[in-house]
Amino acid sequence: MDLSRRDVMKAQAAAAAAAAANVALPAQAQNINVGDELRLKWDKAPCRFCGTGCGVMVGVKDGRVVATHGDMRAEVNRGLNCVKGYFLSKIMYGADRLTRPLMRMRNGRFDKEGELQPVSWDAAFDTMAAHWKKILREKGPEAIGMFGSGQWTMFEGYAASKLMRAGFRSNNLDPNARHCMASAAVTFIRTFGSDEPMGCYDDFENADAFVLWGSNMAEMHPILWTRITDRRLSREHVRIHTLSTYEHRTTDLSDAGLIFKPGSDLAILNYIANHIIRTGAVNREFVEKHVNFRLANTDIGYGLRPDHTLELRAQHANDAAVSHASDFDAYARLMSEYTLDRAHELSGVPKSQLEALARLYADPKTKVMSLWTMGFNQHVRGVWANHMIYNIHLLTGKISEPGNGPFSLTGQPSACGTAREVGCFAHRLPADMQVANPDHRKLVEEIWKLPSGLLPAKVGYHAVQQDRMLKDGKLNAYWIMCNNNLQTAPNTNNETYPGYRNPANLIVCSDPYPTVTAMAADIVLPTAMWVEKEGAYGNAERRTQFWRQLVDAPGEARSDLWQLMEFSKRFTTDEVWPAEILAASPEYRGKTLFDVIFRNGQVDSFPLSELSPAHNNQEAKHFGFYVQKGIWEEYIRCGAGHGHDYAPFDTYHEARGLRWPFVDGKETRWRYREGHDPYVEKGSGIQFYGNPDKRANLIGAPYEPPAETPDADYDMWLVTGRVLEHWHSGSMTLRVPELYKAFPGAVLFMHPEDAQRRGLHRGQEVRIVSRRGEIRSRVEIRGRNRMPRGVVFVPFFDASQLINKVTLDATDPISKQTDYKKCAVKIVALTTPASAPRPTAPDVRGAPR
Amino acid sequence: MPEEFHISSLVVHCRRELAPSIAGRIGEMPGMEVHGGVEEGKLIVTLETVTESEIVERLNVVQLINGVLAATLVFHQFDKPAQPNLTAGNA
Amino acid sequence: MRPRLLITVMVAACLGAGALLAQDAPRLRGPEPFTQEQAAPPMQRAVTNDVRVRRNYPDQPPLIPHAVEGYALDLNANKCMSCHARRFTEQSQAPMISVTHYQDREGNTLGGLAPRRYACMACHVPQTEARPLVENRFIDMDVLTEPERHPGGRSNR
Amino acid sequence: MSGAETTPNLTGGPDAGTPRKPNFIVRLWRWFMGIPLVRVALSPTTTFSLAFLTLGGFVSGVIFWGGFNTVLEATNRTEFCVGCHEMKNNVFEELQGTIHFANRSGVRAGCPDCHVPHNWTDKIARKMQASKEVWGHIFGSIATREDFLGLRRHMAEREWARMSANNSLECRNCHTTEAMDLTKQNPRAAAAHERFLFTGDRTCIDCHKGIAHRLPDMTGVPGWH
Repeated sequence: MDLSRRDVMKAQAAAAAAAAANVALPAQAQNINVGDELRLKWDKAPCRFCGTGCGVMVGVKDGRVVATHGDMRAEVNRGLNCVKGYFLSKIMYGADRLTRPLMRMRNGRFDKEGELQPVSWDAAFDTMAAHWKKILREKGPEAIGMFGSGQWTMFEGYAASKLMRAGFRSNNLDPNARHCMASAAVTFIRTFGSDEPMGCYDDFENADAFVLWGSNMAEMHPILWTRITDRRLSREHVRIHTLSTYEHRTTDLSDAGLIFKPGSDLAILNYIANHIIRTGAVNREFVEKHVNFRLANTDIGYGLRPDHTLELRAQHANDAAVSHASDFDAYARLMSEYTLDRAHELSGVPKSQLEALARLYADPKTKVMSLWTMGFNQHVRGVWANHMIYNIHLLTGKISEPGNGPFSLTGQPSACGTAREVGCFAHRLPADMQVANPDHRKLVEEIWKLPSGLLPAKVGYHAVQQDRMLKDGKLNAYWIMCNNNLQTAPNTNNETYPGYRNPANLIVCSDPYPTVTAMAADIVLPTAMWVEKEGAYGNAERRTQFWRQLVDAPGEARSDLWQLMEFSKRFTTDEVWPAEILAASPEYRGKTLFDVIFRNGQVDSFPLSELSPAHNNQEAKHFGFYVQKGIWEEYIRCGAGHGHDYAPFDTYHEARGLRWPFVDGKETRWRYREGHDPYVEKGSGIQFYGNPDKRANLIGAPYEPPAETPDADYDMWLVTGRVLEHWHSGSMTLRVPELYKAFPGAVLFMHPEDAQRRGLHRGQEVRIVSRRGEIRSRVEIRGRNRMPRGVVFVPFFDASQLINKVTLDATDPISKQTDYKKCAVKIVALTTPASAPRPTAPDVRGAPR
Repeated sequence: MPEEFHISSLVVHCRRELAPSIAGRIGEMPGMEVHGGVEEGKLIVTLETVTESEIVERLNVVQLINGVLAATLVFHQFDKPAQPNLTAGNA
Repeated sequence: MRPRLLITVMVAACLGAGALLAQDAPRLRGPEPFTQEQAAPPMQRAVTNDVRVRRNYPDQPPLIPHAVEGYALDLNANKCMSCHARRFTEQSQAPMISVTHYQDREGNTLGGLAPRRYACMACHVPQTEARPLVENRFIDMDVLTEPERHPGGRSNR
Repeated sequence: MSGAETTPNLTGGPDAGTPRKPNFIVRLWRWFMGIPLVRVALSPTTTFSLAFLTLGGFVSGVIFWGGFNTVLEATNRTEFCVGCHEMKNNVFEELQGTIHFANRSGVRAGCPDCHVPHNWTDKIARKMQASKEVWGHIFGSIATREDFLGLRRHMAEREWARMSANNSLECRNCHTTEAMDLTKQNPRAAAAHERFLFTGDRTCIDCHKGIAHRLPDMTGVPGWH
């Protein structure tokens, strides 16, 4: 036995417990004489990956992260992490981290056709600024664009929004969250007038039944899944129903797995509404007091390019978002078409399963929590699907109370905090305000201390539109931050890549690693990640979590916040703002964008003395003021007093996250419910106060088919998505050896009979071909996903199998979110034997006997 | 079977006024050490045992001490003596 | 092709030589150019050697060194527990689930596996024989705390 | 029997599900009547000599025996088993994702390999038991997936008991203890085989449950948590 090894372990054990209990261990109280060199410095941080928002403890030694574990004090996860979270320690240390800016050069100067070569920050920024100015001069602000991220810290998203909208006067700012939860965000606003869920994770411990709509939580939200399985396995009466287009780890642990044909979830949702109406389960009192009935425009197209046949043919492609006031009877008539027979026919789900599910919702004594993520959101009728689940909860009044409610899960760590709350969408401002609303713009101009009329009113290009405009040459200066869109956008060969290489465009990509997107960009900026900077994320349950900078970024890598602020110094108001605005407000003349956006007397109002003495803060030390605190205190004024209140900056560095609205020192767990939400007036019970009449909008819509359906030529449904071990495009997780080796490459999951009918074997190389393009992959007929006949699944993390060359760029016409779950493909063997007869029916024979 | 050793740590929440005496009692148990937290009523305790089941047994014993509100296991690691460097986890 | 080679060389030069195997680059960064067709890498065999892998830090969940294909992990059965549950470890000689697994969300110690820990493979994953695409320069805390025991210093390659 | 039944696929739309096949007895009868020898044997006779009749009796005995065995063999094939939707949609669907269906060397175990004893008397006994399955099929005991799941534990227990009793005979038709090379097994498997299998302490099915189909609720099954 090695004594000192034992001592080290003991010291670690004691330190871990002390960190968990928040107890400082005085040196003299340590019985173990290990010396300072063995001690780790522990700090809290939220996990870098999904929208669950687990708390982790990060152990630092000599400026390196050497250990991480689940934070026992974090309410979300109470000490647990998923396998990705447990390996957070290693995500920053891939050997190919970018440490210097790279620029395409030829003969010593920038050339779009040149090779990526290391340059200085100044050279990179000068080239960018020259191009930005040229485009602004020649084409105006609408040719400037930025593609941001639900993984930006809230500070970064806020800085980007200010720089784009107030600095360059362009709303062409959209986050990758557009691909992720735009349908949920849009429908929250349409229904409740306020984005994000009314409930919270505490619902998990209070519900009697969980219904998962197209969500594979066991792999995609593993820690929330532990809270569901905990409830299911420790309470006899609890049930889980999971709807999906194939079987997976979540259906394995569900009481019922309802496998439906892609797109038919709409029919099932309406059948349930019909069942509730028909069996008299409507909560009349609730509906009369709190609900408005509306009907949506139908036949709304598929968000494709306007000259596409499907768009020309659609009646309401141009006014898809419009709905009309209606009443209960008209809604009930529409729903009455969705009988059990019709729902069964469209979905293929056994009637017994459909009825059992409908009864669950209809039973007033069963508290139901509905959960969904990409199954609903990445859907050409994603907004409708979101409406339909709210409709069911509103009809029965099962909403905004412990254990009862619809809950939209999110995929990115700050899709809620940054993309939605801070307002990084092409149509949004902070705190649910809209760029198209003059009152909202005016309020924001006042808070931001900007000249009146400066903020642009025109809604900018959304994500998919940005790619189309880059290709068409209408968007020419483009900055991609904190995402890998060339791997994750739809139909990339035809709609994304051409825009990046369009000679008229300058493409800049900020990333910690050389991703697919970075390698196709013209300028690549090395970026600090996760605990290399001070940050804030907002998770799916409205919980805002802060962390400190715990280590320094390698080489010249800098945070997105630093990059945005530093870049703003290169522009003066005279160069970018219209003359008439400057004439009306001459005091802004001659100032840089940095001066008017960041050194505006607010963002720069906290001195360095307020920094934590135990932590570095690269941005603060560089700019001379506590940037993050200044941004926070300015930002929270946007939502204060109208349902979006946050706590002061320093509070978040102490707490394990707090759920907004945060009023009178208390967080809010269930919004709109008297007794839980301070904004609800006494005696009213429930108020959906996001809307002026304080009622929720129940918007009825029919079933409409997907944009593309398998036919004789392309005979299989393609569904894309994630796997447990890798997060999104894999740029972090593929660089952790353990995670890489656990799931080293994408595979094509298919039914054994579909494989056999095509003469394919497990492991064989195949082409996955759609009308857009094709990739090569390998057949998997076993494993974690069990496909029904006619449906295949391919994850998108693998840069060597870019499945998004195959997917369709159809979007929900209202939310503009891409449908990555439904398109038609065919699967063919890479090598076809010359004369081998192809069996028409699968061969089921056993061994020759 | 080669002998293993297990090192674990607990946070023992206890009534503040009883914390010093509880810390004393725990400190007398074989293989257990109190590292701090007496003032806060949250004792930081490490535990060395030969088997895993012993950890559970000790935990149960601690939980039964008068004045202990909860004993929560935070950390657990085991090793074998004179273990050679096995395959490194990181490539 | 000249540009491809050049890019590879230059990128390698500026990112740290030898960090990335050139032939594996497309697997992290996509094909060059983007539109080029790429062969699908072969599927990898599972590691089934039963050799415990050292953890990177104490709180890392141990990796699974054996095959788990077809293991039941559903409402009916949990195959993992038929070897790793305390009462079966004597006959299976498998490591017992860590004692942390006996505690529920509230911190109570239970008589068996806590329900929240039922889905074993959310944290413990098996490995394949795939060779990492890129070196990871994470440094084990032991190297930092006991440098003299690790000749070669910090280059934990 | 109408002609429509022989071309069921023309009428069934894509959503109509699998077309209903004629039931087992009808199929068997049709097949039997389709054999030319059987048709000859059943045609009316004139007068024959005693010797011819004796010889004929012998010959027809051989033919009957051959026919019986042919029927037996015909019903002893995976194609036959999965002719019934109960088998195809439940147990066979699950078998397809396992190593007994597709593997390195391409040796496949079909239904009878594991579920029908190979020696004659046991086989006949199993076939007689199987008549109960035919009964169940005709009367629709397992019409839906839920019916199947409800009976899964019962059916699994019967198979476990049978294999326990015959010392996992069907496993051993392919996997014999004598032919095992421990160095080719991973250490964990080798140790377990050495300790439990070679000593006769356990038989295959004791540890290898649920290898070809998914498991029923394992509450109370020895060796399961």
